[in-house]
Amino acid sequence: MVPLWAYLLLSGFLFIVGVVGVATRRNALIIFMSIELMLNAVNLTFVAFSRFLHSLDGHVFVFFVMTVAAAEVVVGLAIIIALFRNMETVNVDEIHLLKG
Amino acid sequence: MPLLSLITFLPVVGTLGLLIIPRRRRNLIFWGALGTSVLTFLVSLRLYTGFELGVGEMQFVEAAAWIPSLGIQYKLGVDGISLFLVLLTTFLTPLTILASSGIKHRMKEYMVAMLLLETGMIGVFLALDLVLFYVFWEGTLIPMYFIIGIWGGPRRIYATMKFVLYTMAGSLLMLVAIIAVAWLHGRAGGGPTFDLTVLMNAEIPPAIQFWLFLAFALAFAIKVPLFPFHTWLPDVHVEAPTAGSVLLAGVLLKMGTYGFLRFALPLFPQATVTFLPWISGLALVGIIYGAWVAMVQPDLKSLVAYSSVSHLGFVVLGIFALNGEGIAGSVLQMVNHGLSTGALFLLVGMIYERRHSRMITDFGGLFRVVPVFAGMFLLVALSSIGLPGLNGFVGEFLILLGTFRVHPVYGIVAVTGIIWAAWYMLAMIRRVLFGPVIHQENAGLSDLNWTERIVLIPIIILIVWIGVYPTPFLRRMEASVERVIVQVERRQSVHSSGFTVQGKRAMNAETSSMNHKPSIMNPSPAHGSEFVVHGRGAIHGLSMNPELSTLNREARRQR
Amino acid sequence: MEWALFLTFALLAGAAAVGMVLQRSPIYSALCLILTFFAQAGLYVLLHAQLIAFVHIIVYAGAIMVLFLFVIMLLDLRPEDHPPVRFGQAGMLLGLILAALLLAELALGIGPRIILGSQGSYDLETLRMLGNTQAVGRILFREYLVPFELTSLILLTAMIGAMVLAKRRPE
Amino acid sequence: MVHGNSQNRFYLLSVNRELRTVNEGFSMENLIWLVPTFPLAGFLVNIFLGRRLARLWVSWVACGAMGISFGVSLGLFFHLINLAPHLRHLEQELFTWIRIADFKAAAGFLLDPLSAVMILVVTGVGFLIHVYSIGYMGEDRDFARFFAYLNLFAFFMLLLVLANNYLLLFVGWEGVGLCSYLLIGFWFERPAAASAAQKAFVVNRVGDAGFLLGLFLIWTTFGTLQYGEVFHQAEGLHGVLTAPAGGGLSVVTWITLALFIGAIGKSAQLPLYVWLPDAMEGPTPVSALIHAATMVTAGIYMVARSSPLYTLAPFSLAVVAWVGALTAIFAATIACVQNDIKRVIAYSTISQLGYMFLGVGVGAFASGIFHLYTHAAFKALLFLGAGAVIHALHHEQDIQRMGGLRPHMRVTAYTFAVGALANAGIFPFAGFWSKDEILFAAFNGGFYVLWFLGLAGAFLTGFYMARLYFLTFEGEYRGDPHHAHDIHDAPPTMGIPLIVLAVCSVVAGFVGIPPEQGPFHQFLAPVLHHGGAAQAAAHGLAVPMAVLSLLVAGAGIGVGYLFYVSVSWRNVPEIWAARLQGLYRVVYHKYYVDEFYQDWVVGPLDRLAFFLWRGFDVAVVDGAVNGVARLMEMGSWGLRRIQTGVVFNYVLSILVGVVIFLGYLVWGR
Repeated sequence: MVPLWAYLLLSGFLFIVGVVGVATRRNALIIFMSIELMLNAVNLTFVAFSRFLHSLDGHVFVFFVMTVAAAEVVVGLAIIIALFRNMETVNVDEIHLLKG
Repeated sequence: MPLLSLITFLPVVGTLGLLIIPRRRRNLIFWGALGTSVLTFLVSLRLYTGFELGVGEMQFVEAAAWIPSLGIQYKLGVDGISLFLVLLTTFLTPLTILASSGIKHRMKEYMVAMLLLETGMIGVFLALDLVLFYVFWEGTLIPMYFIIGIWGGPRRIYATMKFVLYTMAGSLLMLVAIIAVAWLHGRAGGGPTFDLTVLMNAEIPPAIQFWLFLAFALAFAIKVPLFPFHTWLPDVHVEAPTAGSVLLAGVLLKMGTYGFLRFALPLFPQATVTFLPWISGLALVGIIYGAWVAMVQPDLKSLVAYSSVSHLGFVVLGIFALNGEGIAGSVLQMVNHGLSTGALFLLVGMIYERRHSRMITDFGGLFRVVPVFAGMFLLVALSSIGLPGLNGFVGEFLILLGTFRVHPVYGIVAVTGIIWAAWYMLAMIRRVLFGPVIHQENAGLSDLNWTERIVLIPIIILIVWIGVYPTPFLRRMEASVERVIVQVERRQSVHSSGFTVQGKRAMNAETSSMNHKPSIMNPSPAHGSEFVVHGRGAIHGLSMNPELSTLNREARRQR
Repeated sequence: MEWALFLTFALLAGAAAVGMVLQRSPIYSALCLILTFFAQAGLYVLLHAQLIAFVHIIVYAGAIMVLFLFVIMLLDLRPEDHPPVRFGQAGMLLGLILAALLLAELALGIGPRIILGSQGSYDLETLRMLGNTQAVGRILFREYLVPFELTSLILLTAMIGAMVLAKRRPE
Repeated sequence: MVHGNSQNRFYLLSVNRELRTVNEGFSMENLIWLVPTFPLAGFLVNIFLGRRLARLWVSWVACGAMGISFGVSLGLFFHLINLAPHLRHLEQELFTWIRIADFKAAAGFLLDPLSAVMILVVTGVGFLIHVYSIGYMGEDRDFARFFAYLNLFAFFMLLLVLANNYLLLFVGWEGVGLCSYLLIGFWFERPAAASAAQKAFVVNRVGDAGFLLGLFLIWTTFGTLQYGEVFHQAEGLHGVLTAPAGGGLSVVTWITLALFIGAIGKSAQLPLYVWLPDAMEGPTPVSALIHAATMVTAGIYMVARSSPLYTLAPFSLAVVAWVGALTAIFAATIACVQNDIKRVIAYSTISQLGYMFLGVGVGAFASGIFHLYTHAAFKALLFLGAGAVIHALHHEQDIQRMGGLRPHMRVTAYTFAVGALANAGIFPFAGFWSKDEILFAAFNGGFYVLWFLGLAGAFLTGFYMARLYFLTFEGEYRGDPHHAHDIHDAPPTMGIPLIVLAVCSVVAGFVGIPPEQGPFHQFLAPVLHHGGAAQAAAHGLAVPMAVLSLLVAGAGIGVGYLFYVSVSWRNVPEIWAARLQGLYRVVYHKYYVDEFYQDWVVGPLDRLAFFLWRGFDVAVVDGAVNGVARLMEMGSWGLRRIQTGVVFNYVLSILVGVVIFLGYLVWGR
C-alpha cells in the first residue's frame, strides 16, 4: 500500500508548482489556472487523509472546495473578461489598481 | 413574555418594516419610524409600572446561552439604575424623530439609523453580560457615525472621525479588560463566564484591579466625557444634526457614567477607592473648566456642549461619593441632564432651522419676536442651572450633599459650579433672548409651530414633575443604589486587612449611626478616630445605612 | 502494482503541472492542466474515492477547463512573446531555492511529524458494504446538510456575480 | 424603609405635633397652603392666558389672588393670636419632597409668629403694590406678563417664609431670585436692564452657594433640615456644637457663617451688594416690592429664623453685626451723592438692611424683624412715591432735573415726606421706633463702635433723605420745560396705595411701644432667641439715647435743608464737592466697587476662560489628539509605498512569509 507521505509529498509538489506559477507568470489566465492547481493539491490531501483516517469528512470537504472553486472560476473569469474589455490586456504587470 | 428583548429589538423590527417602504413615500417612512419609537416607549412604560419597589436586584431578567463554549450569554435585566436610563432613551427617541420631520436628504436611511441607535442604547443599559454590553456599546457607534457623517454640518467628517476614534481608543482597552476579567475568573476555577452578576463576586487581586479599572475608566471617561478627554464633544455637537446632538447628549454620554456605576465600581471596588481622589478631582476640574470655557463660546451648540462637560462632572462626582445621596443624585441627574440638555439642543436646532445660524452674536431680542420659544428656552435653561422646583436642582443638590458628606472640600469646590452655571447660561440668555433686536433677519422669525411644541411639552412636563415630586423616581432607584454601595463595601472588606478589622469598622459605623448622624465636622470626641477613616477611605458613606445593607446581605445569603 | 500505478499517475501529474507553468501559450497550459486533472483522478481511484474521482473529472475537466478554453479563445490570446519566466539567472535561482525550501519544509519537516489520531468508522470493508457513493451521500445529507445547502447560495451568488460582471454596460 | 435611627428620635417630636392637630379637628393650619397657592394660581392663569385676557381681567386675577391671600393671612394671624403663646406653632406637611438614603425633606409649612408677621408684610405690601401697578404699568404692552411675574414672586416669597425646613426655604430663596431676575429684566429690550438682571442673579448665586454649604453642614451635623428638629437638637448638642472643629471655629459657627453668606447675597450687604443699585432698572413697583419690602429682607428673616443656631455662635453674630454696620454707613455715604432718585432709595435700602443685620447681629432679633416690618412700609412708600414722580415726569429719574413738584403732586409729595421722615427715624414715625431700638440694643450690648457707626449712619440717613425730598419736591422745577405743564398726581390706583402706606408708616411703629417690650416683641418672643447680653436692659438710658439719635437724625435733615433749600447756602454743596474733590469723586463713583469687580473678577475670569478654551482645549488637548492623527498619517504615507499594486510582489511576500513561518514551526523550536 502506498503510504500517506507519498500522497502528501505529491500534493506538496503540485502546490508549490502552483505557487511558482502564480508568482512567475504574467498572464492572468495562467495565474488563475495555477490557483486551480493549488486547490487540487489541497483536495488530494483531503482525500488522502480521509482514506487513512477511515473517515469521509474529507470527501465532503472536497465537494465544498470544488463548489467554491467552480464559483471562483466563474466570477474570476468574468472579472478577467471585464478587465480585458476595459484594458485590452490580461497582463497583470500592466494592471495595478491596488497601488496605494 | 420577554419584555426586555421586546423593548430592545422592537426598533429593529420597525427598521425591517421601513426597509420595504419605497423611499418616495416619505410620509409613510416618517410615520412608521415615529410609530415604532412611540410603541417602544409605550411598551417600556410597562417596565415602570411593573417594577417591583424595594428590590435592588435585577428584574425582568432574561438569559439564554449565546456562545456557550466561551460562557457568553445573552442576558438582559433592569434595576432601579438602568430603569430610568432605558425610559429616558425610549422617551427621547420619538421626540427626536418627531423633531426630524424636516430631514430632506435620505430620510429612510436616517430613520433606520435612528431606530438602530435606539436599540443599541437600550441594549447598553440592559445588558448584563460583559460581551453583550460591549457589542451594544460599540454598536451605538455605527448609527451615530452615519447620523453625524451624513446629515451633519460642514466639518462633519472631521467630527465623526474624532468621535469614533476617541471612543474606540477607550473601548478597545475596555475589551481587553473585559476578556481579562473573564479569564481571571476562569483561571480561579470559576468556569468561563462573562456574566456580570457572577463576575461581581470574583476576587481580583488589587494590583490587577488597578489596571483593569484604568482600562474601563478610560473608556467611560472618554464617553462621559471627563476632563481632559472632552475635546471631541464640542466638535461633534457642533457638527451633528439636531437629533444626533439630542441623543448624544441625552443618552450616549450617560453610557459612560452608567458604565462607571454598573461595571467599574462593582467589579473593581478596591481600585475604585484607589482612584477615587483622581476621578473626583477630574470631575471637579471638569465642572469648573466646562463652565468657564462655556462662558466664552460663540456658538450656541458648543456652549451647551461645554455645559454638558460641567454637568456630567457633577454626575461623576456624585457616583464617586459612594453613598446613597450621591449616587441616587447622579442617577437622577443623568435623567435630568438628558431632559434639559436634550431640550436645549432641540431648541437650538429649531432656531437654527429658522435662522441658519447658531452664533450667539447673530441673535438678540428674541423674547419679543418668538415669545413661546423664548419662554421654553428660558425654562429649560433654568432647569439646566438647577433652579429649585425644576428637575436639575434635585439631582444637583443630592450630588453635592452626598459629596459634601464624605469629602467636604470637594463639596465646597463643586458648589461654586452653580455660580458659573448661572453665569454662562444667563449670559447666553441675555445675549440671545434679551436686548433689542439687532439683526433685521431676526425680526421676522416665526414662533414655534405645533409640532415643535408637541416635541417640547412632554420634556417640560417632566422637568417640572421631577423638580416638584421626584419621589416616584427616587423610590425606584433607592434599593439598587444601596445594592451598588453594599457591593462595593462588601468586597472592600473581603480584601482589606482581614476579618477583624472589618468587623470593628462595621461596628463603628453601627454605633455611630445609633447615636446620631455622623458629622463630617466630627462633633463628638468619641468619634474622633472615625473621621480619619471616612475622610480618606470613602467607606464612610458606605456604612451609612446599616439596617438596609444587613438586610440585603441576608437576602443574598438566603438566595 | 499499486506503487506502479501511483508512480505513473504522480509523475504524470507532476510533469503536466510543470508543463502548465512553463508553457507560453495559454491553450497549451490549459491542456497540460487537464492532463494533471486526469492523473489526479487516477490517484483518487487509488485512494478508493471513486465518487470524487468522477465528480472531479466532470467538474474540472468537463466544466471548468472548458470554461477556461472558451475564455482563452474568446479573448483570442496569443502566446506571450516574452519569456514565460520573468527573472534573470539570479532571480531564477532564488525562486528555485525558495520553492525547494518550501518543499523541503513540507516533506522533511511536516511529513514525518504527522501522527494519525483516532480513526473513523468508514474503513474499506464498510465502504465496500455500503458503497462509496451511498456512504458519502449519507454523510453529506445528514451531518453536513446545512453547509451543503449553503453552498448552493455560493453558486447562486457566483452566478449573479458573473452575469453582472460580464454584462456589457451601455456606455 | 427605615432610614437610620436618628429618624426615630424625631419621630416622637412630630407625633406630638400631629396629635395636637388631630385633637383640634378642623383647624386653621390646614389652610396654610392656601396662602401661597393663590398667587401661584394667579401666575398660571396670567402666564398662559394673560395674552388673551383683557387687561381688566388680568389685573383682577393678579390683585384678587393677592387680596385673598392677604385675607387668609389675616385669618391665620388672628387664629394664631388666639392661641396660647406656647401653642403658636402650626405645621402642615403636604408631601415628602425628596427622600433617598438618609436624606429626607418634606414640602411642609410652618406658621408661627415670625412667619405670620412675614406673610402679613408680604401679602399686605404685595397687595398694595399690585394695585399700584395697575396704574403704573397701565400702558405697558406686557401687562399680563408683569402681573404673572409679580404673582410668581409672591408665591416664592410666601414659600420662603412659610417653609418648615431649610430646603424649602431655599426653594423660595432661589425662586424669589428668579423672579427678581425676571422683573429686573422686565424691560429686557434695554441692554442695561438685561445686564442688571443677569448681575443680580449671578451675584445672588454666589450667596446661594454659601447658603447651600450651610445646608449641607446642617444636615451632616443634625441629620435633618427641618427647623423644629434642628433647633431641638441644637439645644441638646450645645456642647458638641460649640466645641472647636475646623479652623478654630465651632461647627455651629461654620454653619451660621455659611448661611450668612447667603444672606449677604440676598440682602445686598457688603461685599455682594452691587446688584441692588443696578436692579433699579426694573419697573418701580418691582423695586418697591422686591428690592425694598420683601425679597431683600429674606436674609434677615433667615438669620432670625436660625436664631437658635446664631445664639450659639457669638463669632458669627459679631460678623453679622459688623457687616451690617459697615454696610449701613457705607451705603449711606453713597446715597448722599447719587442723583438717580431710585438709586438713592436703593442705597438707602442697602443701608437700612445693614441696620437690620446690625440689630440681629447684636442679638436683638426681634428688633431686626421689627425694623424689617416698618421698613417694608416706608421703603415701599418711598419707592412708590418715586415711581409716581417718574411716571409723572415721563421716565425722568435724575433729581437734579426735578424740583418744585409739590404743588403739582400734593398726594405724592406729602406721602413721600412721611416716608422720608420715617426712613430718617424721626419721632413718631415708624422708622424711629425700630431704628432707635437697634441702636439702643447695640449700645446696650456694649458694642460701642457699632453703635457709633449706626449713629453716624443715622445722621447721613437724615441728610440724604432730606436732600432727596428737597431736590425733588421743593425749590424750582429744573427739568424738561415741555413736561412742566402736565405734571399731575397719579391716578387713584396709584394714589390710594401711597396713602395707605403713608398711614402705615406712621402707625406701624406703635406696636413696638414700649421698646423691646411692645406687643410686637412679645408676639415674636416664643420664636426668637435672645442674644444674652442685649437683654439685660438698662432702661434708664433708653429715653436719653432715643433723644440723642433723634437729634442726630434731625441734624442730618437740618444740614440737608440748609444745603438744598436755604437760599443763603445755595452754593455750599458745590463748594464742598469742589473742596473735597477726591473724596467726592470716589463716593460719587460708589467707591469704584463695580469697577473693581469688573477689572479684578469678571475681566480676568473672562480672559482666563478664553485662554483655557483657545490655549488649552484647542491648542494642547486637541493639538495632542490631532498630532497623533498626523503622526499616523505620516507613518502610513511611508508605509503605503509598499503597496505597489503589482500582484507578483504580494505573492512573493506571502511566499516568503509562509517559508519563514513554516521554517519556524519545523526547525525554530
